[in-house]
Amino acid sequence: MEMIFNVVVFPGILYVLLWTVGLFWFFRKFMAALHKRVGPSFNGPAGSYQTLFDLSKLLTKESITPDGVNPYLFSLMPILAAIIAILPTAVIPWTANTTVVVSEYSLLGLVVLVGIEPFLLFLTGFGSNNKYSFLGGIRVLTQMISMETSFFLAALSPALLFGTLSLTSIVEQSSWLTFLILLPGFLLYFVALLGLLDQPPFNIPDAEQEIVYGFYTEYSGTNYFLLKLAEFAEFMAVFAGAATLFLGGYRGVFFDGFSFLFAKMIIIAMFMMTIRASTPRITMKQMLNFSWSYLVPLSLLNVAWIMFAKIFLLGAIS
Amino acid sequence: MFEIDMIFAFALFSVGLYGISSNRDFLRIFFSLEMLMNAVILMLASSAHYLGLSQNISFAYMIMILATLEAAVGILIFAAAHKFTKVVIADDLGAQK
Amino acid sequence: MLKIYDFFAHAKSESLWMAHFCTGCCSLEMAAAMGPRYDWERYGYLPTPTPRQADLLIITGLVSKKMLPALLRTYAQMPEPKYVLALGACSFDGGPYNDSLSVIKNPTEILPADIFVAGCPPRPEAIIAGLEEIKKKMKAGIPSAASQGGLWKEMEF
Amino acid sequence: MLKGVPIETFIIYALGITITVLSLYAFGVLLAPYSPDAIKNSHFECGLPASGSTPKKANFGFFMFAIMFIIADMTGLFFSLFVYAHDSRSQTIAAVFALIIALALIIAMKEYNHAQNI
Amino acid sequence: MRKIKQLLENFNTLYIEEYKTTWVKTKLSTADDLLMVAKALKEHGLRTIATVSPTDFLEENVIEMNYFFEDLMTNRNCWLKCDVPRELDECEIESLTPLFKGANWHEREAYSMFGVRFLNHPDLRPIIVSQDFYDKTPFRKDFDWDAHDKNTVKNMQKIVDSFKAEEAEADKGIDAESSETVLNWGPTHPASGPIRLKVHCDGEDVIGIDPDIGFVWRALEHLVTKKDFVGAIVAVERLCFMDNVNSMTAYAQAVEEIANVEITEFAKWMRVLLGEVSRISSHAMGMGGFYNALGLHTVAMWNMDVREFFLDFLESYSGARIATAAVEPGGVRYGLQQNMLDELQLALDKFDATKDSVKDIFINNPTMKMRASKQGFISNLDVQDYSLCGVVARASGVKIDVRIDEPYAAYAEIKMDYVTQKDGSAKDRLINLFEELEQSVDIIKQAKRHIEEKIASGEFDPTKDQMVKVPKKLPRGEAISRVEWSRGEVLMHLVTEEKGTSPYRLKMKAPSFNHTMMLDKLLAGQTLSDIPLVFGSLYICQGDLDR
Amino acid sequence: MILELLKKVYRVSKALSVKSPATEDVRTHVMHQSDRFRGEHQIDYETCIGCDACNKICPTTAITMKHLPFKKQNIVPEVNLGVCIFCGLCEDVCPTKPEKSIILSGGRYDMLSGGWHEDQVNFWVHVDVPQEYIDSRLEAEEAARVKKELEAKKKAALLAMKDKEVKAPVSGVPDFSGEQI
Amino acid sequence: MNIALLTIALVLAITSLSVKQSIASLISFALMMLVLGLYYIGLDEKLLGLFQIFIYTGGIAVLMLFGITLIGREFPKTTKSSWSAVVSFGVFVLMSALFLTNRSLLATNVPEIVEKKEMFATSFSDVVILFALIGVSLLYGTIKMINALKPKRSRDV
Ligand code: SF4
Ligand code: SF4
Ligand code: SF4
Repeated sequence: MEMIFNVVVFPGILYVLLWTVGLFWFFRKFMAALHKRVGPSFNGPAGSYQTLFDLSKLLTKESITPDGVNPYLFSLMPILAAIIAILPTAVIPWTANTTVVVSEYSLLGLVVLVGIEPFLLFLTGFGSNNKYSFLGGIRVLTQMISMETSFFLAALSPALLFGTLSLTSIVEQSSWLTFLILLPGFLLYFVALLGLLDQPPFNIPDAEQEIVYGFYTEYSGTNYFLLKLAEFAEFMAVFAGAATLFLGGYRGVFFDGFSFLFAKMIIIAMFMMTIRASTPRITMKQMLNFSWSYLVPLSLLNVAWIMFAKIFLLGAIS
Repeated sequence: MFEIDMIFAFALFSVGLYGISSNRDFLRIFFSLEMLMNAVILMLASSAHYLGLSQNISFAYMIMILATLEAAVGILIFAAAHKFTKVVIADDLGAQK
Repeated sequence: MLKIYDFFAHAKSESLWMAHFCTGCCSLEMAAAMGPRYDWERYGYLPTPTPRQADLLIITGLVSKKMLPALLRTYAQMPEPKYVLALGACSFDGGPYNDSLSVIKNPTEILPADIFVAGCPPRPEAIIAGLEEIKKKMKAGIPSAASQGGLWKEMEF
Repeated sequence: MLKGVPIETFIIYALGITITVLSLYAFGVLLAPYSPDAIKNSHFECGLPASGSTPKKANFGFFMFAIMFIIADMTGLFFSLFVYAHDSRSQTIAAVFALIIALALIIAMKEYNHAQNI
Repeated sequence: MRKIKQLLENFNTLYIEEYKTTWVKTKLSTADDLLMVAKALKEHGLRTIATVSPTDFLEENVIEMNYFFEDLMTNRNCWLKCDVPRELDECEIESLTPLFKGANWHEREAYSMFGVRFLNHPDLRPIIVSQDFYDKTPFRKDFDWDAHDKNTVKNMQKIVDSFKAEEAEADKGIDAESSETVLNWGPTHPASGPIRLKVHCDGEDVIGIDPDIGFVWRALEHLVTKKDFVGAIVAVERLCFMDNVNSMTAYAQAVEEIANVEITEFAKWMRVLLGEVSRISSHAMGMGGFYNALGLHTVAMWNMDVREFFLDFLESYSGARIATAAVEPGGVRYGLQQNMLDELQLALDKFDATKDSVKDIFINNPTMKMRASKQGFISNLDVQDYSLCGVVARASGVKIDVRIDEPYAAYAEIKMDYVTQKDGSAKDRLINLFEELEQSVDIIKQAKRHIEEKIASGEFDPTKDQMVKVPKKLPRGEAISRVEWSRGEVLMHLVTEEKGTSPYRLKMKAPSFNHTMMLDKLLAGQTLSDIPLVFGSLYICQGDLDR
Repeated sequence: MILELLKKVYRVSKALSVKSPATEDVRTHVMHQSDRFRGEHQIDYETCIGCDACNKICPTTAITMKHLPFKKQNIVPEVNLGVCIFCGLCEDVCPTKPEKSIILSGGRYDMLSGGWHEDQVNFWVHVDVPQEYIDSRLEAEEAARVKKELEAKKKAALLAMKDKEVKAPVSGVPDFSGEQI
Repeated sequence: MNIALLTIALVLAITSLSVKQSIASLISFALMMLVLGLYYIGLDEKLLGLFQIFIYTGGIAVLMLFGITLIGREFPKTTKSSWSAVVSFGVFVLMSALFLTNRSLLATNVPEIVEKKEMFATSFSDVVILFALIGVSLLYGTIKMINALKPKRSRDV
């Protein structure tokens, strides 16, 4: 019974759908405000039905399967991508006692599930018989191999500090001191997150101005809806991961609860949007250079820092 | 069941063996190699589980990581060969000199 | 069941995404309509990069002979249901280029538009009014004009 | 502390998600109109007649990064094993390990950029 | 100037005369000398060829070729003419492309419009015209386009077929086993607008680019000959709507020169004012376009916000936001009222309010610098060879600006200086764009002050002074007129017939044409990501590219 | 670099405090109003003198002249809004004073129609000349004609008186029915 | 359960070696690894299972994708030696027979299962330095090969 509730309502499908609608709306509204515009405003209160309409329209629009595509890859991958993007909700501790799968290795699970996603997107690009999609797919792959390592290493830093791979106990053990120790890790995580989620300045795979829409180019209707759903679900997984790993998850100031986690996620989203509004895209080569010359070595150094901090700072205290 | 595990491991091993001996293109040779490694890992894991040999798990980790490195080196060689000679078949490599 | 269907029909009419396709100088005013002062996103319009995700094709003015195949193909590659909005004198009767060598004099005869907005270029207000008119048409359940006829069905492109 | 909660929960959850997503997909496809034709089904090529050949191969100028990825990824896996290290000796080893790899990457990138500029 | 004259005297010419302040006008008696004259001119420093413009004279049965040589450094120009026979198979002339790289596309244009064949041209394919006009001569006076237009469907079929054939050709040229491919960048593309770049690329690397233009070819040069001298402004202003006032000014000046009319001082100042307002609206869009190409829409939005206020002024003045049609031969069309100047002041205030933050965030943007400061280098020599102008030329440190070199309207009385950068990279072009924006605002302030003062002192009557009558029928004559358009120099060459009520031939040399020619050179060897960047930084508008 | 970036981010986020200029619903309001705005034409059939100047200058073929059954100003312009580019040249050239008889300024801005090419019937500025006006004009013309005839007669009589010669009366009444309508 | 998972893995392994399309082959390979990982998780060796998934579906599959982008969508045709199937099947039979006959040599009493997570860190930590040296030398080799790996083009750029 609880399982059904979990699947259908709380961290499951309904919640993800609501989150997609809400975050999409929030993104548009916030972006519009940064553009000195208003954003959707005439459908429902402050235009909040707008994205609901958008997504339901996408759901029920014709989905074209072009000739010459690999039919299995083309139609299966969006579904698979959506499923796999939703799965990380299982391992994240939403509140003190709402975690679907309480596991000792939930951090690894999160990273694995987030890391498989670009692989599927590459296959969507490879499957569509289209030059832009093909190039977009290859860009996804290249970006993923550059960004995922630093994402993984940065995500490991709290685990190394607390000596556990379980998200729940990471949340429980976090404090202000550890937040300070983990601050460089958080910054690295944030940058890697931008790369992993194809956000500016790393929105290279779906660069509209270069390769039309990357791997999304051929997708329409229901398939596109699923890809969008996957994208936003991945946002959620990664944001929630950031909030859980570094910012203390559901733990709040006076009392604990889901609202704190949510607020933290929204704050990260706002940061992301502001960067989006102020930074142009960089090129593939610059991204690779940045990632491998700075980001990965820095996250390795960060690991060393965590180790030493664990030995000298925390060891001294306890 | 330990026996079943072991037999499956042997089966995987022989599939890998078949792959190595019958295929001539790089990619499937890599696949087969990985299968060979996996057969060993499977043996180690099941022996650790059923026979209580817990240090076998650590050997499994090492094998895994070695397998990865081996794949990296292999792909590197493959890429270099491909660039120079445009071949994808292992046997042709010697013939193309 | 009917309610659900109505909801989706309503959703379709309320969220018109347009294919990013510029054929003539009317697109300047279309850009202004996207801009901060007019901000058509308030009404739910959004440009999309590929026709595959679009519901609406905007013929932004002039269609030259060389552009016509691209226009028709872009229209044909959009998923159902799809609508067409024509802007500017050019897209109706050639406008200022009526006696020029190289433009299609009456693109709406080839690809009938659901709504035509006059002007050269039409004001952003007028563009938005035209889009609202298309919404009304969709809500009334009127099928799109281009699916009813037009020369484009007989042409090869 | 936590006892390992069975993998079965996860599998059931995954199955549930799969079923719901599939039903969503089925719902969407059933409600959507469907009218393919030759032009609609030819692939998108910026509005021009589709040419036949999508490249079958990709030129990957980035092999080095694949190797780097593997090495860095393995490093990460080692660290996830070091999570359970409690004595300061192995922790120090981990730190030194991280430093070596970081240094190697930095030098590698230097060399790479140098080679690119030639 | 004297030297050029001396030099030309060595050749067989019909006449040599001075024209305006900076031009030497001459006509060769035979076309055979052309190559030698051009060589001599080039040695003499006139490295740039602005355009090649044939004029078709039916009665004399010749096609007169006009070459406009320029020396960007010392500002001496030469207008060279020669005749070629009109018969299609004899209509050939020596190509100047081996000497002047910038003549390449201009000669191709002349070939496709008039059927003039250029000998030794490296790549003489039709350009601009749609495929149904291949091997035809649409701009000749005796071209029967009614007959051509009758079978539209057949013509369309031709176009489609040729597109398909082109794709097949492109596929054939490429090794199927390699990863090379030909990408279409445009026309249905979020960043391109109506242009197509055939990008031959290998994965991410660009091997070569072949721009395919003509998607908004409206045959404007042909169109004006069907309208009368006043009605032609609607065609001329549609050269590109981003900045329409200045192109009308160029045309109006040419007509006034032939009609021998001097316009009022007030109209001159109004032309300056309107021209700069329209330049600002164009530059604001150009900056937005540059950043749009980098995937950042904020700048476009913020600039659009400011631009609306300037458009408000244009609307109050002329009654339309964009298609102002405000400049007519003989002056400007409308009188001025005080509330319009107030609106202009509002716009200027708005600009000053946002200027700092735009400069801080987007001009000094580290990410942008990282990308753009190493891309799209145009050297000083390139500018001369390819006849680049405007922002692109000035960003490479070449000091050209028609407003200063050959002042028209009231620019002689305005204090201004060249705005230049040093390196000529994409970043420099952006910075130059922004600084020119500031310069335009400065000019507007000067002009506004001047006009207000003169109105106050009663020298200008803003309700009556705006127009001088220009006769409906003009005498036979020809004139060239240059203005500094928002994208660079526009050169209009107007020919009229005796008692003509409409232009006989109007050649418009627009800057984007030359800038697009550069694309292959700038982008070969770069990556796909640089295409939108370089394209955006060259500030190309397809309107004046295709005409 | 990162610090610089953060500064930029901060400055961009200042835009959040700026009020958007899109304050009004453009479905019901016009954002900027100008007296000279060139919109839909208004044609004053009473003052138009039928000089055909607007038709001649129009750079497109937007204007066609409608024929009226009068003798003098027998044509009046009608505009095809689908083709018109609102350049305002017709207004400029119109010679009537003080009010031009074809006016664009301050016209409607949102002119829509169905996109079918055949729909352009709805897309004209028609000049509906009311029957009474036609009648009154015809009457006035008739009266003028009669008056003129009378005057002519008088003149003729006077002349006849002067020259003492008897002239034949002016030839018959002009037939209006032959005129195109 | 065990048998089912392992059978699936085996079938996938055979598929990956027998299909023609390279991408399908890779996918079945990755799926096989996934199934094996799940099997390890089922065996209560969770960390090993996650490692398996991580390394093989995350690392090696991506590495192989690079290879696939090189060789194209289909494997080149090769001649297959017929005897290898027989030989490998013989090996399988031999090994299983040897194992089944000698399994009494192995301890049959199942001891208490203890997962010693920290064992690797405490007892094998020195090995990682070795690994680091291998990795560094690999990187060095790669760098030396960069120039050789530069693609050749039809037109020199
Ligand atoms: S109607 Fe006017 S603004 Fe629109 S494309 Fe035609 S000329 Fe340009
Ligand atoms: S406004 Fe211009 S186009 Fe319209 S009717 Fe008048 S002259 Fe013709
Ligand atoms: S120009 Fe004026 S008076 Fe003459 S026909 Fe036109 S509207 Fe009538």
